[in-house]
Amino acid sequence: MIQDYLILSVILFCLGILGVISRRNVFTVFMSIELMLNAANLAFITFSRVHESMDGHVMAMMIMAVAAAEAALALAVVILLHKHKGKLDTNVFSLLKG
Amino acid sequence: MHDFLSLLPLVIITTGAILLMLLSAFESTKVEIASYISMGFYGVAFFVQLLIGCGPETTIFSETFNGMLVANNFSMAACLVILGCGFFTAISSHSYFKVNRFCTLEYYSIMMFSVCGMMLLTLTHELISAFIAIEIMSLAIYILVGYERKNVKATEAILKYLILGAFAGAFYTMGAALIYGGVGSTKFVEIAATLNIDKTISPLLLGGGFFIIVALLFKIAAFPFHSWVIDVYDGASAPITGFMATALKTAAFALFANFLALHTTMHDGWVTFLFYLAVFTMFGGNLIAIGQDNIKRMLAASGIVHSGYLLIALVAMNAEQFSGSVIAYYLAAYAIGTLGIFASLSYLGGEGEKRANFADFKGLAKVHPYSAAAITVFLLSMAGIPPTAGFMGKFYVITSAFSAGHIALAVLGIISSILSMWYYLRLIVNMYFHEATDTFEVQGRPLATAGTFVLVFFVFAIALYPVVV
Amino acid sequence: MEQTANYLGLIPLLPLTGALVIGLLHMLTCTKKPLPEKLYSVLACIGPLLSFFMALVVLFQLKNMAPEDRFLSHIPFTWFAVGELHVDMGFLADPLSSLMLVFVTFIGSLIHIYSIGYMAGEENYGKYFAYLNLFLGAMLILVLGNGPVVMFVGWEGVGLCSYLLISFYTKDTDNVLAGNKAFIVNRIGDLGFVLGMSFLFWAIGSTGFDFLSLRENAHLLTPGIGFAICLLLFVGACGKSAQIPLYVWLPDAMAGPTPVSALIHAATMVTAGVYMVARFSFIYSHFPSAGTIIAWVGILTALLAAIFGMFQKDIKKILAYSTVSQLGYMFAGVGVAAYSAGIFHVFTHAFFKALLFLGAGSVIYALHHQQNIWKMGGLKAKMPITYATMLIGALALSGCPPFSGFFSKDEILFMALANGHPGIWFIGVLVAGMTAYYTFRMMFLVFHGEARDKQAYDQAHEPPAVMTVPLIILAAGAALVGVFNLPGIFGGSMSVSNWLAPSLVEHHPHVSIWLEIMAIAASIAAVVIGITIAYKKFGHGAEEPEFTGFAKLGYHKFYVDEIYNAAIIQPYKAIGSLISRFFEPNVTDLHVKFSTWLYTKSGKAFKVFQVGYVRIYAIYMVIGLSVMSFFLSQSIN
Amino acid sequence: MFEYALSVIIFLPILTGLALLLFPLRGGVARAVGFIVSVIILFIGIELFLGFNGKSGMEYTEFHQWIPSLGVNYALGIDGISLLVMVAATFLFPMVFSIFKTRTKGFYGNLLLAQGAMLGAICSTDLILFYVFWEIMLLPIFFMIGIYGGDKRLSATLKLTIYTIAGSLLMLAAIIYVGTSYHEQFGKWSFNIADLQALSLSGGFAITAFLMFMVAFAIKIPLFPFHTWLPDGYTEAPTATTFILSAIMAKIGVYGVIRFVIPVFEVEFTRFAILFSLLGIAGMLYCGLAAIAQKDIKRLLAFSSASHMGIIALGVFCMNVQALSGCLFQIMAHATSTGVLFLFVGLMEERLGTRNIDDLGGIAYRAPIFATFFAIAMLASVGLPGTSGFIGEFLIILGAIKFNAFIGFLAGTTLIIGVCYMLWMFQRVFFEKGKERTESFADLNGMEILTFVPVILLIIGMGIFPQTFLEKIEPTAQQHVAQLTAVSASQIADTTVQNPGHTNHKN
Repeated sequence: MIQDYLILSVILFCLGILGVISRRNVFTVFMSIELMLNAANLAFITFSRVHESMDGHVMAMMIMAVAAAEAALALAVVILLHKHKGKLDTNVFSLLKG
Repeated sequence: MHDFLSLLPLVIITTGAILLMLLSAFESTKVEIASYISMGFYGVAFFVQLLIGCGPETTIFSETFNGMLVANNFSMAACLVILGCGFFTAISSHSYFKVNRFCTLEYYSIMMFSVCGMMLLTLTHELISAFIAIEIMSLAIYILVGYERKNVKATEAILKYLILGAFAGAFYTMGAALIYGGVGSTKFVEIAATLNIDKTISPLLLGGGFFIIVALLFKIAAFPFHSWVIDVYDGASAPITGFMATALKTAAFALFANFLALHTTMHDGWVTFLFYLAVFTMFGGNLIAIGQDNIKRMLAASGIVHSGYLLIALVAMNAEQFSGSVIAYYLAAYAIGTLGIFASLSYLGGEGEKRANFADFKGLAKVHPYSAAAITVFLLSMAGIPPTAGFMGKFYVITSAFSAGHIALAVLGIISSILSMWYYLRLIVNMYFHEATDTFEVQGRPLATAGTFVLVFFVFAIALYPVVV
Repeated sequence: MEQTANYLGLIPLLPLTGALVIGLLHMLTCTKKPLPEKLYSVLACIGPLLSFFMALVVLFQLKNMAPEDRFLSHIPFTWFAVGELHVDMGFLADPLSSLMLVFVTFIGSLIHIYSIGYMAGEENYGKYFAYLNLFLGAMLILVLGNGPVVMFVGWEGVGLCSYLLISFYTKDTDNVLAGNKAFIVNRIGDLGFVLGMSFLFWAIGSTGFDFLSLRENAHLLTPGIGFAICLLLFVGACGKSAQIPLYVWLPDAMAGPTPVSALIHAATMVTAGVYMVARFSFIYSHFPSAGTIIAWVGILTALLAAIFGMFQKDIKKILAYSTVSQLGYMFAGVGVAAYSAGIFHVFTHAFFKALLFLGAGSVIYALHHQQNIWKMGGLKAKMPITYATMLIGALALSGCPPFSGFFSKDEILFMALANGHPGIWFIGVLVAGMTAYYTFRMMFLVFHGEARDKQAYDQAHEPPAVMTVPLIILAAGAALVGVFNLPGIFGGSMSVSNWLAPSLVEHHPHVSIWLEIMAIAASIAAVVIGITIAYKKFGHGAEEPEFTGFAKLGYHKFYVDEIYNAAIIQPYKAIGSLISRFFEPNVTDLHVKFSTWLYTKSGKAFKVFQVGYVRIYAIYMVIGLSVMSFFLSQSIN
Repeated sequence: MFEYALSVIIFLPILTGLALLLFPLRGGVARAVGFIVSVIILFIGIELFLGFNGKSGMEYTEFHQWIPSLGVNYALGIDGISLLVMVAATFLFPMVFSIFKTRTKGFYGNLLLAQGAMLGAICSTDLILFYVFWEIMLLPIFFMIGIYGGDKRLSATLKLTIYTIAGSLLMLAAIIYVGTSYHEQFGKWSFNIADLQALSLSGGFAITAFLMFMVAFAIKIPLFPFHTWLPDGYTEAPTATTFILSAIMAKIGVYGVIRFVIPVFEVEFTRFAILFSLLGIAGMLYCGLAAIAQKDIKRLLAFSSASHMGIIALGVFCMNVQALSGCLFQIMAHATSTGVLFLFVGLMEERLGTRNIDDLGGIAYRAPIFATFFAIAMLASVGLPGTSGFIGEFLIILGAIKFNAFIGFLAGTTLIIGVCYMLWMFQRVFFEKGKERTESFADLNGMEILTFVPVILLIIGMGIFPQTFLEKIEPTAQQHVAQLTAVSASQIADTTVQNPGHTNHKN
């Protein structure tokens, strides 16, 4: 039972990683990162169930809040990118290299 | 009441940040005013921190904060370094925005927010609060990196930094989750307690620690996770680059050290990893730095190398009675050098940082002999030539490595600093041994020059009177 | 045992001071109006004359002492002392050195006087006398030095002076090259000397590194090391005294002014080698095998030089080779442990060879620097004094009785025979004949027959008195000094040998009177034959022949110089340029070049990884992560 | 007043140099200041030399704590080993200031910095302090070559600097190793050489550390095959810099070996002595041969200097008191001879604008005084008796013979090799027909004569009265050798080849 939750969270996490390294659209990348964070949340909640303490939930809350803040910033960046190039493909933005 | 005192600098900075944020609502206030105010706050906080000093290790408001925050010598030293970084970054920003006019008052406020994030990071002994602190710091710095909205490079920098930073953050949270699963708490003391009971690290704890260390390695730009640092430093504006290079690294290392020091088993468990990582980081950084023509990119790469040295210090540190003095001293020495160079860059770089490459600084010594001399001192300090602070830092790190028995690591460190000699000397050669092609016009009397010379003084001061160790 | 005589140090010091004063005067004034020659002449002659008189004083003081403790020493100060090594700047006058002292100062003074006339009107007049004084000082240090190291000071000092004086006419490159050759070849010898000294010190020198203490410890020498020391020191002697294979510098040394050739390259410096071997007789007498080697080298040198001498046309070259040949005799003498005979030959040779050179000098002076004997002739009438004196010199050189050369040379040959070296004796006699031949070949071609170069002949005249008087004095010496060492067979008492006995280690073999007579007869016969052949061929004037076959070979000195040049000098230079052109940049510097290349290349290579795509950076992270986690899993189980 | 004399001679030049660099001055003023300072240093140096009695180890010692936690101290002192190096570093600088007029203030400032740092390296008895000065010493050189050097100065100065720094960083590692092992063995931190003598090191790490030390010093000396920075560096550097490089900095390399390596690493030193002495010989031969082929007179002198350094280094590795004292004496003698030759070449270059031997000739006729002085310095450098050069070389050869007959023989060949290229050069530059370039060559003027006469007198005086110098250094040399012989007695077989006669004089 517990294991299933954990396995699910691990799967989610790996999906997130795959998304980050495979997708080039900025939105998708950020969504994959959110996916990873949520996997972490899931793990927290599961473990707090294991330990019969509420700490895990609190931490999940915290993480959600932070994630929200990050998302806000991310959206601003997305707008900025669109202003500059009109595209949201990450490979377009590779002036800085070498 | 001591608890509150040791928290006071953090409080001061936070109030300053909020105050500035409020001030920026008023049209009339000038940017200069804001910079002066922030300098004032940094200065006050700095001296408060210095005055309260630190007695024994104290857990701040153990009931209220549930033992999350612990203040000790190391945290104090780190806070001092961070505040100093804030102060001098404010100064160099002041001069920088004389020529590049895209600054608003929020800039300084945001910077101060990031500083409180960092100070919190040095104090915290608990994973989730550490995460919060990291995010306070990071979000602020994301904004600062991309502050020049018109500049596509800055935008690209923030994109890269944001994606990768968030990526690393996700790892961090996962790690925290696993450790929570393993221990049932995220407080360092609890973790230490469990480690005391069963001497081996349980798989959950291992994986969790692994993920957290990965995230921290990303923050300090250790070898496999270093790629972002060069592009981001390049894209960000000079003062911010200096700020990131110094303050952020200090905070990250503070947390790293605290995390590893929480128990000997924890430290020993990761020593082998850190050993190889240190070697790879040093040499990888050197090899990247060799090829660079842009000074900021070179400094970014050399920052990687210095992270390598700091990793040596982490490997060599003694988790039993952890003082962190070596790390703190090295961070301070490195910070002084780097801040100095970026301060000079901020007023020599010209509009839109048109002077960014080695070649652009040919013959600087003929036009601005004193600035050139200052830059030379900073470079020599980073290269570790006596009698500069950099040399002392390197000396302490290598000595600690030797006495911890990591002789191979120490020798490799020496070799890497031989390699690093070339790209530091390269700028000196450009400044001194060529005729001036550029006029290096500088508007007015930038405040940063004063800052630069104060830093020069510090380079020699903390070298000749090594109070920290 | 030895007494102190605190004026010994002054003897070399006087000429040295003269050199310093003259040198400074000349150095400061030569670019402006030069000072009057009178001043220089006076200053130059004071030092040598004074030291000559002091030398006489020394001689008589020694004479008044008991023979076995005839040692005067003067130690002004400790030169240097490190560990067991203790070297005094000390001077020692014993019979041997006093004898050298007397004739060196005597001939030195004469040649100074002669030079006043010979060098008149030359530019760098002052420089010449500064060098000459310097030389005399160095030579006296060499003679008086109370230990090997002090001796070495003079040894190198005279080498320096000969370099300076050979290349005196510096405007002509050949002279300078001759000077360099002399210095470098001498340095090769000096290497031998230094090594010999060092071995000697480590062997027996630690209780005192001066001749007297060494002499007491000489019996401690082990055969191997002692033999090595003997040979190494002899290498030094070869360099200084122009023996095979290092004789090549002496003929070239004739590039210097003729009085210099007379003083340095005939009378004094070149005999320093013989003197040194005699000085170390207390070692050499322990190792007769080394002595035999020396004797053979000497006699072969004598033969070779005599062969060369027979075919030269330059009057000074002829004399130079005769000098080499006579030096060969001397080494044969000291080699067969007849040290006193060798030294006595040094003594007589100094007189007649200096005389011959000075005579040749005045001939050259008269003919305006004409040195080719095939352009001379019939000068007998023009310059009778020169002729007469040179004739005496020639007779002495070719060793015909009763002139001095006869007794000394004959003593050597006889001792060779007596000590059981018939081969050396035979070659010696042969060389005696050849010597007589080439000497008189020269005499006849220069003074007899009719003039070959008319208008030079017309201008020729007897040189001024300042030059002829020394000639006459030397002639008297050359004729008479033989009587100092008359062997018993001529009613003499070997007084020089007896005089030298305290400072030498030698034993006089007793052999039958007939053997001695036979030896004398043989050498006289050789001389007579030699002179008659010369008279037959050149007595009535002869034309310059075309050298062919062996003569050509002899005239070109068996091409030894060319061989040395091809075998040593050119390779040396080649190696030098090879190193600096090829090795230095391409081989020794390779480690630097390679590392810099690798460094820059790897820098370039690493830029590639910074692709600039954020996705790729994320992939780096993941790769690093997975590698680390792999190792992590390894480390767990 | 003399208890702080060493600090004075170290920091007076450093501070003055910094002041010169910081404040805007004209070159002439800077030169005057530099001259005055260097003369003051000279007089203090003379006082120190005369006041030194050489019997009781370190003299003029100073001691202040610097980094207590690691036992790093500000410890200065002079003994017989450092005395003559100190003397060389104090005596020779005024010449540089009085001769070369055509430089900017930065040059003179750097010169003073270099002098102070060198004196610091010479006087410090604490390894870390020594290392600090050792590195500082390089910076003024780096700037002087880079700013005021010849055409190929960039590559030259970078090669020199990075090469040297690489070596000295390795030495830093070795130093720290020594310090930590002292901490392990005695439980307290110290980098003071007096304490470190008690250290007994062994094993692979000890050998590695020893080699690291040796590499650092070998690069500085320079010892074959680490000399490749030297020809370019010496040639491209401005003459004053070349002078201090060859006259003093190279010597500090040798001095470092004697002062810091021998006491700490007796065993390794004894084991490797034969190897390093062979390297010294190889360098002597190699550079001596290379010198004959040089067209540039300065480059020729550079090679000759390297060749002599080979012999001087050999003196250290022979491990007997004669060779060691000879080496210490030769340090001073070589500074006065070859170093001064560099100055003369500098004068020639200033007057004629060329260093190419083919363009020169017949200078002796134009400038007899110059020629005479040059000749005296040259003869000293080829080791003619009666000049300073002979004593040192003779003692070294003597010692080398005892150490190993074959090496002694090879060392002796320096007598020949040195003379070959020197005479070759002297002939072409001073004799033969004058070239039109040299027609206008002006002889030394009064000031220059005044400058050089003392050093010429010193050359001859050191040749005739060497005992005044030797008696001060000999006791310390004795102590050092005593340490080594204790070791080498145990393993005489693989280090020294006894010559048979040597055993005799014992009985």
